[in-house]
Amino acid sequence: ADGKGPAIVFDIGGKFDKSFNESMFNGAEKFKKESGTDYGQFEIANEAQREQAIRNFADKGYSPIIAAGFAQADAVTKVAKDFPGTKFAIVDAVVDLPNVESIVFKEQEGSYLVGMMAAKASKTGTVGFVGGMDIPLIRRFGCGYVQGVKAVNKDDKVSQNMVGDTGAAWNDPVKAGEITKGQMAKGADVVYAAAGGSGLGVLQAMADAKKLSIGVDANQNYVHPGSVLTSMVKHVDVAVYNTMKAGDAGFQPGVHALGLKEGGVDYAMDDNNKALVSDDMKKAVETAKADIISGKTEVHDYMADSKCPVE
Amino acid sequence: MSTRSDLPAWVDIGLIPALNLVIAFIMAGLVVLIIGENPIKALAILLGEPLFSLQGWCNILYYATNFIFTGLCVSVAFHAGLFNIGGEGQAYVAGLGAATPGLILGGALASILPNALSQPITLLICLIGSFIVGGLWGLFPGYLQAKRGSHIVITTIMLNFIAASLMQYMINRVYRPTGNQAVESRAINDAYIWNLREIGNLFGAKLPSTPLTPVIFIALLAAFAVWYLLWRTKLGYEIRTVGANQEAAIYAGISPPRIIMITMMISGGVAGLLAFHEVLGPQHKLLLEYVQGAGFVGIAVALMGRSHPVGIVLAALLFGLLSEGGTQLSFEIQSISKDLVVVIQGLVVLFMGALEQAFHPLLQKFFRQES
Amino acid sequence: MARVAGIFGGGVFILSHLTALNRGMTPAIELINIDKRFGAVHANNNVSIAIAAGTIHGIIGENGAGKSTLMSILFGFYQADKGECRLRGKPEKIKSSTDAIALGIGMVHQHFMLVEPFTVLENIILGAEGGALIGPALDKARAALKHLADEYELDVDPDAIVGELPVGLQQRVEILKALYKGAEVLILDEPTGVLTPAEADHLFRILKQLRDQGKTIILITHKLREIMAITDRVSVMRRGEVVAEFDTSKTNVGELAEAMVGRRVLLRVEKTRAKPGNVVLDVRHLTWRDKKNIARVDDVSFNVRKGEIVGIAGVSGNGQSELLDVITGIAKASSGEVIFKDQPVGIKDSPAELRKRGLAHVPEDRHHRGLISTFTAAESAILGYQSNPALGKGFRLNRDAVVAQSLKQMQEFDVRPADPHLKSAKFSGGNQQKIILAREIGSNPDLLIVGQPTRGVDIGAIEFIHRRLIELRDQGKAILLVSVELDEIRSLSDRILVMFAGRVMGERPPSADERELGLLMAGVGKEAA
Amino acid sequence: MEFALLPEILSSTVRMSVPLILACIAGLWSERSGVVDIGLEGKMLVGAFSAAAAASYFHSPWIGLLLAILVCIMFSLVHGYASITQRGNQVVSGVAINMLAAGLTVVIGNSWYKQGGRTPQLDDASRFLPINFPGRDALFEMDGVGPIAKIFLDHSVLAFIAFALVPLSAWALAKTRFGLRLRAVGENPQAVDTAGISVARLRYQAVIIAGVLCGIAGAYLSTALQTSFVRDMSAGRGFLALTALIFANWRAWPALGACLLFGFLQAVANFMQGFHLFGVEIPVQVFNALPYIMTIVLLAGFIGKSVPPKASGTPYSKDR
Ligand SMILES: Nc1ncnc2c1ncn2[C@@H]1O[C@H](COP(=O)(O)OP(=O)(O)OP(=O)(O)O)[C@@H](O)[C@H]1O
Ligand SMILES: Nc1ncnc2c1ncn2[C@@H]1O[C@H](COP(=O)(O)OP(=O)(O)OP(=O)(O)O)[C@@H](O)[C@H]1O
Ligand SMILES: [Mg+2]
Ligand SMILES: [Mg+2]
Repeated sequence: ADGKGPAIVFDIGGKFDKSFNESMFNGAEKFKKESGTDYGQFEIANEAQREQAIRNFADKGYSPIIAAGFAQADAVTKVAKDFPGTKFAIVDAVVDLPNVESIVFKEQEGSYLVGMMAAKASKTGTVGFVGGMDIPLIRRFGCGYVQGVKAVNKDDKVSQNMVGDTGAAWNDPVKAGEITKGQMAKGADVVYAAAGGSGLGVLQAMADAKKLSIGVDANQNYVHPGSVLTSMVKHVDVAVYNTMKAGDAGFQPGVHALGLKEGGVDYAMDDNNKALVSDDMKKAVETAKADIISGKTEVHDYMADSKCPVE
Repeated sequence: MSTRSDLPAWVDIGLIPALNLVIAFIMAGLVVLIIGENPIKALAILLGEPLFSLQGWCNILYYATNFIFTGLCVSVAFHAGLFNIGGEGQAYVAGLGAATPGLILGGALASILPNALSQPITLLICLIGSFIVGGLWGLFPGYLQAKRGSHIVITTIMLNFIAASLMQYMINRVYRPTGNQAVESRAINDAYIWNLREIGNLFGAKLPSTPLTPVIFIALLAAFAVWYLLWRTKLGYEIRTVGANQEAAIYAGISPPRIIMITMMISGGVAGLLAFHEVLGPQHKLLLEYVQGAGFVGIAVALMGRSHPVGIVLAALLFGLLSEGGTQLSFEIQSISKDLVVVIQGLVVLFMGALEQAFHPLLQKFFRQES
Repeated sequence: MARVAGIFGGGVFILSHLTALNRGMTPAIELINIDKRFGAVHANNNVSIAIAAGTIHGIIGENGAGKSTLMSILFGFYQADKGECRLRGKPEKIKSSTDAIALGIGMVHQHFMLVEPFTVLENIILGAEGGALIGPALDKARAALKHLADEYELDVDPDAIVGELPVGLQQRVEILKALYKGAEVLILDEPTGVLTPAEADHLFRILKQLRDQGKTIILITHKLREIMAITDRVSVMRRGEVVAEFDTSKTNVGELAEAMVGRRVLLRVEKTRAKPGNVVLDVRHLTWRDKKNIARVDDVSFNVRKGEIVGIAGVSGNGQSELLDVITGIAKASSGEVIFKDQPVGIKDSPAELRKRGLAHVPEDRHHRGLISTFTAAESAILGYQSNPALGKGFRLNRDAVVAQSLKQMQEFDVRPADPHLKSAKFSGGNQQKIILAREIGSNPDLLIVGQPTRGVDIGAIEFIHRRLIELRDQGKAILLVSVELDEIRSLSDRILVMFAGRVMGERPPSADERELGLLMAGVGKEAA
Repeated sequence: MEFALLPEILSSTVRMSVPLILACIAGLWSERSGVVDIGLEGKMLVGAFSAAAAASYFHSPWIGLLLAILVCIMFSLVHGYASITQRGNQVVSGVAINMLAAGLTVVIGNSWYKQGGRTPQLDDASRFLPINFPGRDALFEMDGVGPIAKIFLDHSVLAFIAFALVPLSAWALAKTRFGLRLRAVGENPQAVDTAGISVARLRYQAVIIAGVLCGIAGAYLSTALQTSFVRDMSAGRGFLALTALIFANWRAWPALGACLLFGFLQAVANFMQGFHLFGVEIPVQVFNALPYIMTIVLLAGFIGKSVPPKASGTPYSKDR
């Protein structure tokens, strides 16, 4: 690598999805601001573009190259093999190569916490979950969430839906909004959106109905203050920042799994949702968080066996 | 489509496309200006970046491979008087024909034959598979047009959507291994088309990394085959006759329904070769949306290339250049996205296709005076 | 006079009074030095014509003479490049059909201008709705229709869907449309082309009645008999010009025909007596029904032998085209059979198959069937014979062989220019026809079927074509000739069949009396057959 | 099907149908005049973008709507110029408009807002909310009547406009002078011309109407159904509307039926994931593909028949 600096390839949904991609973008921007170094960036428009984008950066001499999202795993594998001298990082997937850093998150842990909050906040005993694309990763969110709900109240019901089967599912707020209305019709009064850009449709629908929603990835509490109960933040921004800052020199290949303990995931509290979260709720969540960190409570990972112990 | 014959050939196939292209560029330049960027700089990147590097050229040829297939698809149908806007769907569904033999047969053959033999055989079967499946997806609207009188423009639009649903289902539920994050088949390792770099590695040459594969030669061969078919065979004569005048065709003992179905089969089949290229080449697996709108670009390519294989190859190179340049542009200028190329493509279709007659009166006047 | 009418306010009474008064004296319409080009075609070349009020004025001329164009200019549908229109002496700018309609001009077009899915009433009010809503206009039109029906025998169901009406009634709707809009001048473009004789007679009665009511009628037709029967005066057009004008009472058919074609009409073809041999084509009880299940070819039987020309005469549209389609395999017979060279022509036998068996076909419609205007002459010259092994082995089409064959044919038939690479459209009509004949005769057929061989072809080419047909006959080939030109039929044929309304009315020798053939063509004299 | 969901599915059906109805009626006007319009999708897309952009800038959904209509009329005029004045191929022109729309909305959106083609989120004052009529809440709370009233009444003004347009269009086509002429020009433009009516003028009027309706459809997507524009927001609805038009045999009332049916299928697809019929799971793709499959079956003449206006797709010219 001839030192062109780091680069990042965003996935479908785009860097302003107010969610996963945007969070990564924020991390990169923070790096840029602090270091004064610019970085390469590209937004994927369709499924088939990924490899080309990553390859392009590798060719131009960028390193490390950060790929946003599991969907880029294959592309990273291929390009990383062709460019053994270049460093790569991938978020949300594991690529087992000596020049690749795999950053994964224990989303089930964060989702567990917001599931507890949903159950506590729900008056109807039914809460909802709207996933983006139907993939194991999103099911991991859903499974952690359900576990959290059931931990509070075994009899609570969780209504679960996915927006779609293709990349378009990350960017279809209209459909997500309709699905959310369907869940409300089934009684859900708190809905957790793990759907990238589509999630905005969920938050909007809940806000319009004067009910509660839960954001994802980035802190989305500000999107509809007073209606977003909390957000399951996934500190991809921190991960991106760290990787960029470490640069080629401090690059650490291998798998880095970030959970509550590592500060990789969390639930978000700020002025926007202060009024929505009761002390009791807060206390319960904090206790659970401590238990998970200490290992006392173990949250099942859907991706470990493609199963969820609770529905 | 129809071309008036009262202009010199070089005007019709050279000047008019060039003029239209210039207008399309000027309009696109306006768009760049509106969004506050320098159109000259944008143009320099759009054309300069790809044209002045070996890798740029390789990528142009990679895109052109796909566009040749879809451009030929549209133009073969044009010659029979059919407007096939279903190339997108035909190329998409053909992925089933490309991937399935590779996934199933490839391994089986590899276990009984040496790799040097099993790979080419599997690839050949995949090639035929993608042609046939694409062809069948084209044959269906052809049949509906020929035998039931359903307008092919409408049915091919519908079949594009049906193809999308079908492929979503198939890739998700049939081809995707359980537990796989990405919605795609497993990698097809037993039938893999090497790209230029990998081939170069064999000979110790260090070539730029590019998705370009030898399938470009198949595309050129297809262009030649289409030319040969249309102008050097009896079937081609019959296809053109049906396209020019169905009543005369019937008089001549040619069955338009039969020709329409054969033509649509060929048209869809050629589009299907795109699947062979993408699925077994650059993508290396069956995944969603690998056609990337090339089916629609094919319309622009066919219009620009005046439905002649030579024109189509040239137009495909041009659109390859635009695609590669567009990607580079979005890398270089953050506020310009790759979609600018879609705008240019749309403008080309508008000016080359719908407004193709706009310059005719003017040019006619000019060339009448001259002669 | 026109100014007087203007001063008096143009009241209906005064106007009709004046027109009645001036019948045959003051022109209702004058077209002066009208010039119109369509691209290279000079459709009207400095045409001047005057039409007296309250008369029926005929315009005749061959296809493409410019009759329809001239009338469309009067009706404002086209704009003349040069020239002037005067109505009742007053120059008028007729910029659109609206202007023409407002000036009291109505036109019944050669191809009806009807909206088929609409009802009669809707068609009638189109363009004369009188307000934003159509309800009142429909009511008004219904009343007016009743009135017109009573007055002129123009009955038609106001609520019928026009597309479902027979052509005779559709034409009536066209006339009603014009009258409803207050036409004082009524132009009819070949109104009888689509009518049965009875319907034509009815139409003429109506026209005479309209004339007697003071309306001016312009009648375009090819049929000299109609001109003689109903017009007061007649103009003859040829190649975009008015070449002659006559008072109908002071002329005759022969004079008109000569003026129309520009030469003595009856052609004499030198030929010896036919020596007929075996039957090549045997048609037995052939019937073909159209989509509406009407028998367009109705129980037709005849045969054609080697070495003879059998001519089928008849007014166009009496089933000749359909008959040819069935015999050549383009259409499938509903019943009956066709036996070609002792073998029945089956459902499976496509035109291509029949061609291989030795049946050649010069189609009636040169432009739509005979050749392909965008193809080169060489390509057009193999139409129908593209799978001939001589043109290339297997699936291949050998370009050089195609061009060579075409060149040979062109030279043999004196096609000018003899350039196989020239686009078919660039040849003149006569030369196009020669290309087709060369192709079909060149295939050395046992039976040649020829439809309208000389339509729109110049006199030199006509003679050439006729000679070739006789030559072919003398080589012992069978020829079936269809033509609407009775003279052509009479001079070429060895036997003449007359078709009327899908039936063969009878067979006559070529020496038969013209009157007798004319009667058969009009559907009279079945018994005599 | 869970019975409790029915009211919400029906309500969703209405919401999903609205853009289809608007685009479908747009297509109806255009195609009835003889101008084939496969650019409905693209126009809806630019409409959605313009509405969202203008609404967020001016903080008024009405200005958004107005701008959407204006921009769509501009695109209609491009289509009209190509297909009426230049007598170009109408299908090609439609394809071009769809490509232009897909590209332009993202290029411009990206550069203005730098949000990946997304426009800023609209606040409540800048978008069309369900109409708040007096006694609304009380009505919706009522037992029995409430849920049913909600299906029909809990919608924005644009939805009511869409539904009102159906009888209006049917009436205008059947009973007015303009409608009569328009229908005539789609069947036989020569007849219209010889009746002294300008064919081009009528057709331009028709495509402008189509533009207006596409503009409303687009505005509905981005300022009523959602609160921002996202790339490819029309998501094939223009083509679905076209399909509905064909399915309805180019008539207004059946078009309403077709749009409601297709809207219902979308609603069901959204609500009934993992829908089971006789123990077999029906994939959601079946619902997505169903409208197209049904229309192809209809087009093939296996059930009923669909016959377009006779002159549709052919440019009119006096010269032969
Ligand atoms: N709209 C047009 N565009 C181009 N050429 C035309 C047009 N209308 C007529 N012509 C040409 O002008 C000439 C005169 O045509 P016109 O229709 O006036 O003849 P006509 O005397 O009515 O013939 P017919 O007896 O066949 O009706 C022909 O050569 C015809 O091909
Ligand atoms: N559209 C055209 N483009 C170019 N050349 C043409 C075109 N139409 C006719 N010509 C040429 O002009 C010449 C005259 O054509 P035209 O049809 O007027 O001949 P013509 O005198 O009517 O002959 P014929 O009696 O054989 O029909 C022909 O030699 C032909 O090659
Ligand atoms: Mg005429
Ligand atoms: Mg001529």
